[in-house]
Amino acid sequence: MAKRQSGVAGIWSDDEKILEAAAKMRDAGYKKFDAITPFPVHGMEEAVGIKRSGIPYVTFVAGVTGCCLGLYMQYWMSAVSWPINVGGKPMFSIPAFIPVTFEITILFAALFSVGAMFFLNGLPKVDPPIIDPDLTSHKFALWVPDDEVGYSVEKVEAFLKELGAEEVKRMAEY
Amino acid sequence: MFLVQRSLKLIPLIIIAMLFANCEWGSIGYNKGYKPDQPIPFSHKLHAGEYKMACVYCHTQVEVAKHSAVPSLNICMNCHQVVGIDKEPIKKLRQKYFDGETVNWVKVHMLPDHVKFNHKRHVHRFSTAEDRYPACKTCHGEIKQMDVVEQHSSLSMGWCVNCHREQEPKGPLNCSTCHQ
Amino acid sequence: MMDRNPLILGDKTYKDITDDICEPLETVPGKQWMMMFFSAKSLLLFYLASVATILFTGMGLMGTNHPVAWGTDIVTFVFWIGIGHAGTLISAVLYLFRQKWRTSVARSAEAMTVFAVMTAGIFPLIHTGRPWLDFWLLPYPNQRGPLWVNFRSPLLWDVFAVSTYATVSIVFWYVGLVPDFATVRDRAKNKIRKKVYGILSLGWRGSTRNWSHYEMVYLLLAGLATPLVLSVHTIVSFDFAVASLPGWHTTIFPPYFVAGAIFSGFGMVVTLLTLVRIGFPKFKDYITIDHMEVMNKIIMCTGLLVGYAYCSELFIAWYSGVKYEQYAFINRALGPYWWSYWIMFSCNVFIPQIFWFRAARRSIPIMFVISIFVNIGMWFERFVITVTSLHRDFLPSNWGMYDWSIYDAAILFGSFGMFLTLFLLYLRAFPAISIAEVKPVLYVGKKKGGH
Amino acid sequence: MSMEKQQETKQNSYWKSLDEKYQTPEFIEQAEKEFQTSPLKEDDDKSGLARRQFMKLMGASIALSSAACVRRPVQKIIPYNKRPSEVIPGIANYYASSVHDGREGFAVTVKTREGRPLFLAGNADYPGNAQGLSARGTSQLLSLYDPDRVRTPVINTQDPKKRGNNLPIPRDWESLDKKVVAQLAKGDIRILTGETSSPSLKNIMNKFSQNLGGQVHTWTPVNESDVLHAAELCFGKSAVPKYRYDKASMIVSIDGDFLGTYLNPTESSRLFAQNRNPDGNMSRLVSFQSVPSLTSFNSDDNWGIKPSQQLPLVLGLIHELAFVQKKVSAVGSIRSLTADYAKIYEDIGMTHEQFAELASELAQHQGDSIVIAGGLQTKTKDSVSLQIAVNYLNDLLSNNGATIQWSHGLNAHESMDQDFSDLLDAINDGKVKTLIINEINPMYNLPNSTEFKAALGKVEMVVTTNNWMDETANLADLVAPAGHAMENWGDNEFEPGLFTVQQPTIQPLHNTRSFGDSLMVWSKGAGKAVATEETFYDFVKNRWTSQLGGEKAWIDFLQKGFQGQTYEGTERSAGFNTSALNNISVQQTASPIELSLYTKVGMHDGTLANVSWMQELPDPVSKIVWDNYLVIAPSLADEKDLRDGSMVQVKTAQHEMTLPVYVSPGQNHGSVAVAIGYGRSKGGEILKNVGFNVQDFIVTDNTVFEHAGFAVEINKTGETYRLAQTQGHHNMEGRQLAVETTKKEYKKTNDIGLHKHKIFSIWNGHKYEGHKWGLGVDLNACTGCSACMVACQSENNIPVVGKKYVLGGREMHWIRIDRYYSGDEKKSVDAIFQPVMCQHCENAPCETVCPVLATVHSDEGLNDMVYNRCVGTRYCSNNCPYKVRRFNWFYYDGHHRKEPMHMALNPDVTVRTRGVMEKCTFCVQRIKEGKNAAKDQNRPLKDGDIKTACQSVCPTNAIVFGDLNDKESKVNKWFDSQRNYTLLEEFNAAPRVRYLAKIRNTPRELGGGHHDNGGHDSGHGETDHKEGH
Repeated sequence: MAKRQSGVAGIWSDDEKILEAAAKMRDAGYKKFDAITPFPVHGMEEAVGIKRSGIPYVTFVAGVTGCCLGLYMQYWMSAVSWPINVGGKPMFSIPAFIPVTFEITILFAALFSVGAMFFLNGLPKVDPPIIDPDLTSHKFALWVPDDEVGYSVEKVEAFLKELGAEEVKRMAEY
Repeated sequence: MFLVQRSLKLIPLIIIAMLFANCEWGSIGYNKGYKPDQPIPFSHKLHAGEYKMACVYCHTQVEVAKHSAVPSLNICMNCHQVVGIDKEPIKKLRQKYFDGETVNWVKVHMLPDHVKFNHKRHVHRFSTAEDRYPACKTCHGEIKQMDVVEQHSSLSMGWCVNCHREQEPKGPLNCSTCHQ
Repeated sequence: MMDRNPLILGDKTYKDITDDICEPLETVPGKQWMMMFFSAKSLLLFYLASVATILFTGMGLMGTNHPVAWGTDIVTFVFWIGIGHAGTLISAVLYLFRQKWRTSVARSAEAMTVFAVMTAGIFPLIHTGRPWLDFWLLPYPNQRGPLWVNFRSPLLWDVFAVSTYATVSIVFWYVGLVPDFATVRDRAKNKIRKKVYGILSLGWRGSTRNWSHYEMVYLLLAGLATPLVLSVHTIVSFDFAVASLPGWHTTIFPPYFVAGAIFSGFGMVVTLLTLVRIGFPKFKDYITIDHMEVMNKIIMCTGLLVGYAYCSELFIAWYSGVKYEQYAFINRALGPYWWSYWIMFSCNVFIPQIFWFRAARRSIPIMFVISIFVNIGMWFERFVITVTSLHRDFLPSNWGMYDWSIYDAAILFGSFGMFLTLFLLYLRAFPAISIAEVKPVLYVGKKKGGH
Repeated sequence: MSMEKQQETKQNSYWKSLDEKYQTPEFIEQAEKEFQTSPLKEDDDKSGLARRQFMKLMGASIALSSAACVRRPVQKIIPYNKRPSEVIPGIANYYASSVHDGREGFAVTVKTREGRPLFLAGNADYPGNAQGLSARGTSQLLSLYDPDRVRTPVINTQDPKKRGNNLPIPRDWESLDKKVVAQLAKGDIRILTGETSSPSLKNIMNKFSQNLGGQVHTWTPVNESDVLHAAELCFGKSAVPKYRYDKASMIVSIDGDFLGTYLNPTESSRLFAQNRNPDGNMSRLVSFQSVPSLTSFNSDDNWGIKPSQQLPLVLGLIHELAFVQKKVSAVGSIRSLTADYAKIYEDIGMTHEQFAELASELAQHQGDSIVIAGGLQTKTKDSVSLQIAVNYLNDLLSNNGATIQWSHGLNAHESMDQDFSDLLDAINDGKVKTLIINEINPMYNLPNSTEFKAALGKVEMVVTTNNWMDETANLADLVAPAGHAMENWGDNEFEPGLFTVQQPTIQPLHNTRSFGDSLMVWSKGAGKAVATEETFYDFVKNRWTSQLGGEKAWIDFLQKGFQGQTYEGTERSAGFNTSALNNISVQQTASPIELSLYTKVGMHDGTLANVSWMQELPDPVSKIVWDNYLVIAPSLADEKDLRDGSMVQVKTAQHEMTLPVYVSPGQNHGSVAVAIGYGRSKGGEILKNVGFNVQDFIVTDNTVFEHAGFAVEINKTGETYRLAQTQGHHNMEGRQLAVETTKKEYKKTNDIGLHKHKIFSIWNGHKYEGHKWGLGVDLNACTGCSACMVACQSENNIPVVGKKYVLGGREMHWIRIDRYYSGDEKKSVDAIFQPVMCQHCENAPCETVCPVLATVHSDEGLNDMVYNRCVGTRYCSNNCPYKVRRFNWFYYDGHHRKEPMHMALNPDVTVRTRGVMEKCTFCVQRIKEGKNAAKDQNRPLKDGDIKTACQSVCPTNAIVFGDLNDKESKVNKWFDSQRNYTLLEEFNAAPRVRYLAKIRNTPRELGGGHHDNGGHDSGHGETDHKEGH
């Protein structure tokens, strides 16, 4: 999703209407189109036809890795690298090592999840072109890229207007 | 453009990698290789190397005390009453001696004050009474080949500790072994 | 109950929301804000000067001494860390519980968290005798053997917990801000502004695919932040609970500290939001009296929880049969520091009970005053725990008093300078209410209610 | 600086040659730089501002050093020109010598490193003090290095009409000698000297006064005039006896604080402890005190009395013994006198049974009991009568000659108030042209009413040998500083026939000359030489060489440090002259409240007031530092509504002043007391503005200057004053801390009634295979004398923080002596002392919580504290149940060590910078030294090879250190003793320090027992001074 494409966008100013429009668009066989909304519109994922995000798997793996690494780090530092008698406690004092293990688990899980989100969303982007500045405020758009199934500028324009778009824009690059 | 963005994320990684690769850990911030000029160009190479003088001839107390101690001037004068008295540096030395002054040598091996190193123990461990040089060499390097003394080892704590860990017979690893 | 009252007042459109929330960012600050900012900044400078004096002269300027080796620094550290908890709690826990009213207050609460944790984080650093060596607490490879750190020490747990918490809070907060930055970017008239917010927004676009991953991560972060926030104050409480001092060594500390943290955090949120409502009248439509009332209910409830903890401590001390423990608690209530104990008790347990009355819950002046009391009370709670336990422990020969000095006062009050400066700057630079999160709840409790 | 020349002139002695190289300050400095760099280097710039600059730079240098391979600043190594053969840098030399602490003489061993004395401990072979050394004795070291000492001879320019407004001008010895010699020709010379026990110096002084026409007056402010007068009357011979507490089974002390301040407390403590074995012979000590003291606190039973009751009490006892119980036969003539006091016990709150019991106990122990009275507290109008009565009572009990050696008494107790009065009369009669004052400070020690200042104005020339520009030196025309005893040659005879040598352990730091040398030079200059020798050293040496028979014997004397023996036989009874009884008269009338002056263990008469160790030594009785105060009874405090620190107006017939109050249990309701030695005005930086000058209460009209029993009026002023107390709470709160039981109970049950706890661990713990160090403290032997605290301070470079910071709770002592009271404070309390140092717990709570591993365990079980790793979180201190850790709140040593005080620093112990924690290390430097010595000699370590600093000066052997893995070690035996217990055992920190419980030899039940396990609540909350702020 990183590469920039040309395409056509239709703009609505009501979230319910665009939701209907998106559903219709999908029914019409469009696959690669996307909706641009200022806030996550409830039901839009189904309407556009997007599968559930896979980030939880990243989170899980990162968490488990963090947990193991954290515990191993403490074990290695306290009992292998330089074992020191601290307060008459065993070198590998498991109960005392739990909090740090836990924190490292959370840290890994959180950072890798966000990292994965950034990666999957192609963030950060530098100066991306925008269809309409109001799309982050109160307008909604459906975006049909040029590699859409059976893409043709005119056809898509017409279809968008048919769906009730208040404005239809051709974008050389988005 | 996109590649630039990705590579930006690598910068911290690169910095960390550089930290590890650039300087060997034992020497960052330490004086390894420190080789200052001394007020009198005393050559260990000449005295200990060519003339084969025993280390303890001058560093008399290294076997008995924790300090090795730079020899007092009267030890120099044992020989330099007669030897080499026409040479400039030795003239300077003799002048100092007869004036009751002393020589301000530049300290090469500087341990912080909170480190209590005991020469006696190490000398006895690593050498025999016949030849103390093996012990000296362990830390000070090939002194017999140095015209100007330089710091051979990093003298970092890790350097001390690793020897205590690995070198047989093993040394104690208590904190109070060195810090008291 | 929340369904009956609209979450956002007035007849707003999406555009109105955007305009309202972005207004403080796009207008010249008024006199009031400027005055507040400059007083906060002066306080901050005073704080920095005090800290610098202590750093250059020695910890001895503070009041800590032989029996009481921890004082204002640690007390204030725990205080600020506690404050920080409400933010994560509102944004994460309430998110998980699908509490829609959180959307209006979450952003400011999170900002408060971040700033409070930043303010707090300074205290353990400057409280050490040699702050320039604090980096020794990190297990980094070194030339000393290498010599690592002691993972058995609660202070080291603190290092990990607080830094993880700060990191995750900032990330969480920032992730929430990204779409709003995009909004501000797109509204920007000014090129520099566009650039700055453009960078901050990371090029956010708002496509459904983006939103899909975004919402998933937000949910995951909320899920991770919830145990984290509980663990952080648990670990902070371990500083005390794991130590062996009578009055510290108790198992109730983790839940007790977490409850106290939520309590004090909500107190601070109420304080700040009443001020925000005054400073930005338009926000009254978003941060409604209903929002405030809900938070007041939480304050009252957690106040009771804290009260329960106090009583339970007393009971267990008596029940334990350990005379050191018993003495520690008798000493808290009746010893030389009785006043601090009773300030704590009345501010935290008795005073919030006023919120049983609906009128009080919905009165801005009353809740403002009470929230201040709650903050005072919670500072004293930490004072009671730290100082009164330390000042009389096992051997009576060591008993002594805390030697409060003007430097203690200076850095205690100065730290508010830091916090408020950051918070005031935030109000002007960041959207103080989550634009993207408020919009979906626009019609909650309203006739049009399409969701 | 020509070394050769100096060597030529100084080549006169074996010992002096040691210090050849330390002629010049430069050399001292150079040696310092080479071997002990830190405190000096960092102190380059003395100002506080520069110090802060240093911290900034240090911060910067850390940043730099981690950035790249940055060079450190260049350091220099400065070797000797010619190394003296005895000095091996890094190896300590020990010399036998002797010091006098102003109260008591000691044979000592002085540890020197690179030619500077570092540590003093008693000479263990010496039969007097043995290894014991008082706190004041140890702190002679710091007084040697006192930066405020007079560094050159001084000529005061003064207007004769306006004495006091003078300007000291440093001069050389020649010009001073010229002036003195010119003056001496005029005759009429008087020497006023303090107590001296040096036979050689006495010889010189006497010859000097004979040759030049003069007289020697001996006077010290705290003297035994009363005892001497009484002895003259009773036995026909003026003497101060030596009490043999080791031979006594029953001791009654009437204000005779022999364990703290009276006569020879260190030796007395040693002898006393010898006969206090709970498992064998154990003496019994009953104390009657008008001021609580170490003796009263160590007693088995004690009663507070008023000064006016001292004599009546003795008379009452005589009456009870001789005329009621008829156990002894007294001369009948005395009955009329004693009968008046037959009921004295009522006045002091005793029942007749108790009083009769006491008398019969004494009667049972005829020949092995001691009744002792003395000290400033007994110097009432009746002091001589009291001594006569006590002598008589001892005579009736056949103690004279048995437990009280009159013919083999104590030397250096010859000074008499009468002698001083004679001098004063002579001056006032214009008979004195030259007055030489040798190391005493009468201007401070005498009340204004004596008008000593006016008298000085009548003397043509006043020369003093004082080492400080003190009150007296400021009024003298010439100051000829005699230097410190550790710089000068000399000899001492502290007991008849028992000689000690005083050999210098350092060349004079300043341009000073010993008094003996000065007298020799002056007499020679006047053409009437007192000796043929060139120097006083030669004189001493020749004297001893001829006496001992040869050079070799002299060297042996130097090595051994002493000659002769103490008297161990039984004297013939001294023969009490009953006509002395006619001198007994009771003139002291009882007043509602009576004031006494007394001396404190640390401060004594004020001579060591400029020694910060002494100022910061918590008074063993009150635990107050840097102050004196009016000691009052709790009941009096209630009556007058006073608390610790309340200011009161104190008014006697003689003098009136305001003083702060300290409420002390064990004090009689009608008795108040204040310590002398404080409120000095001149003579150093430290002593300024410390405490209150109470010398003006002294009445000097009598033969024996009156110090006690003044009728006094006390009125609250309403102001308060902050007294710095190192211990804030004095009640054990029912906890099992300092454990004690009675001998009766102990004998019966054979244990100490300890409440034991079941202790278990979930794992096996670490093993300690090699050495396993442990330390035992015998509470039964500990008298609380506090010598260990100062020894520790000296050994471990412990800084002094000053009153302000003690008030803030920041004192630094690594070993402290906790003092708890039990019993009803309104009546009489039992006190118990408990030295607490780091307990070196095997399950050390401090270690677990340190995030940076700055305190961890060694494989010998030591709790190592690594100063350089410490970042100063202070968590360890919080988690230490014994609170033995101390924190460097500031860079104390940077502030306080003025030149040459830094020379007192022990180079084996790191000087701590600010921001780090410190604590007792079990003297790890000594452990390592001991192990090294054994290794060098290829032998296993023996028990007793290693002594900690505290142990090495303890007069009563209350501390023992050793290897717990050595089955035969003394410490192991202590750990197996029935009396052993662990402090806070239930806490299961598993300390390596164990205590042996105190056994009190008393028939009664103890007031507040540990064994009743709670309940005992005799609150002493009112005196929580430290907490009051």
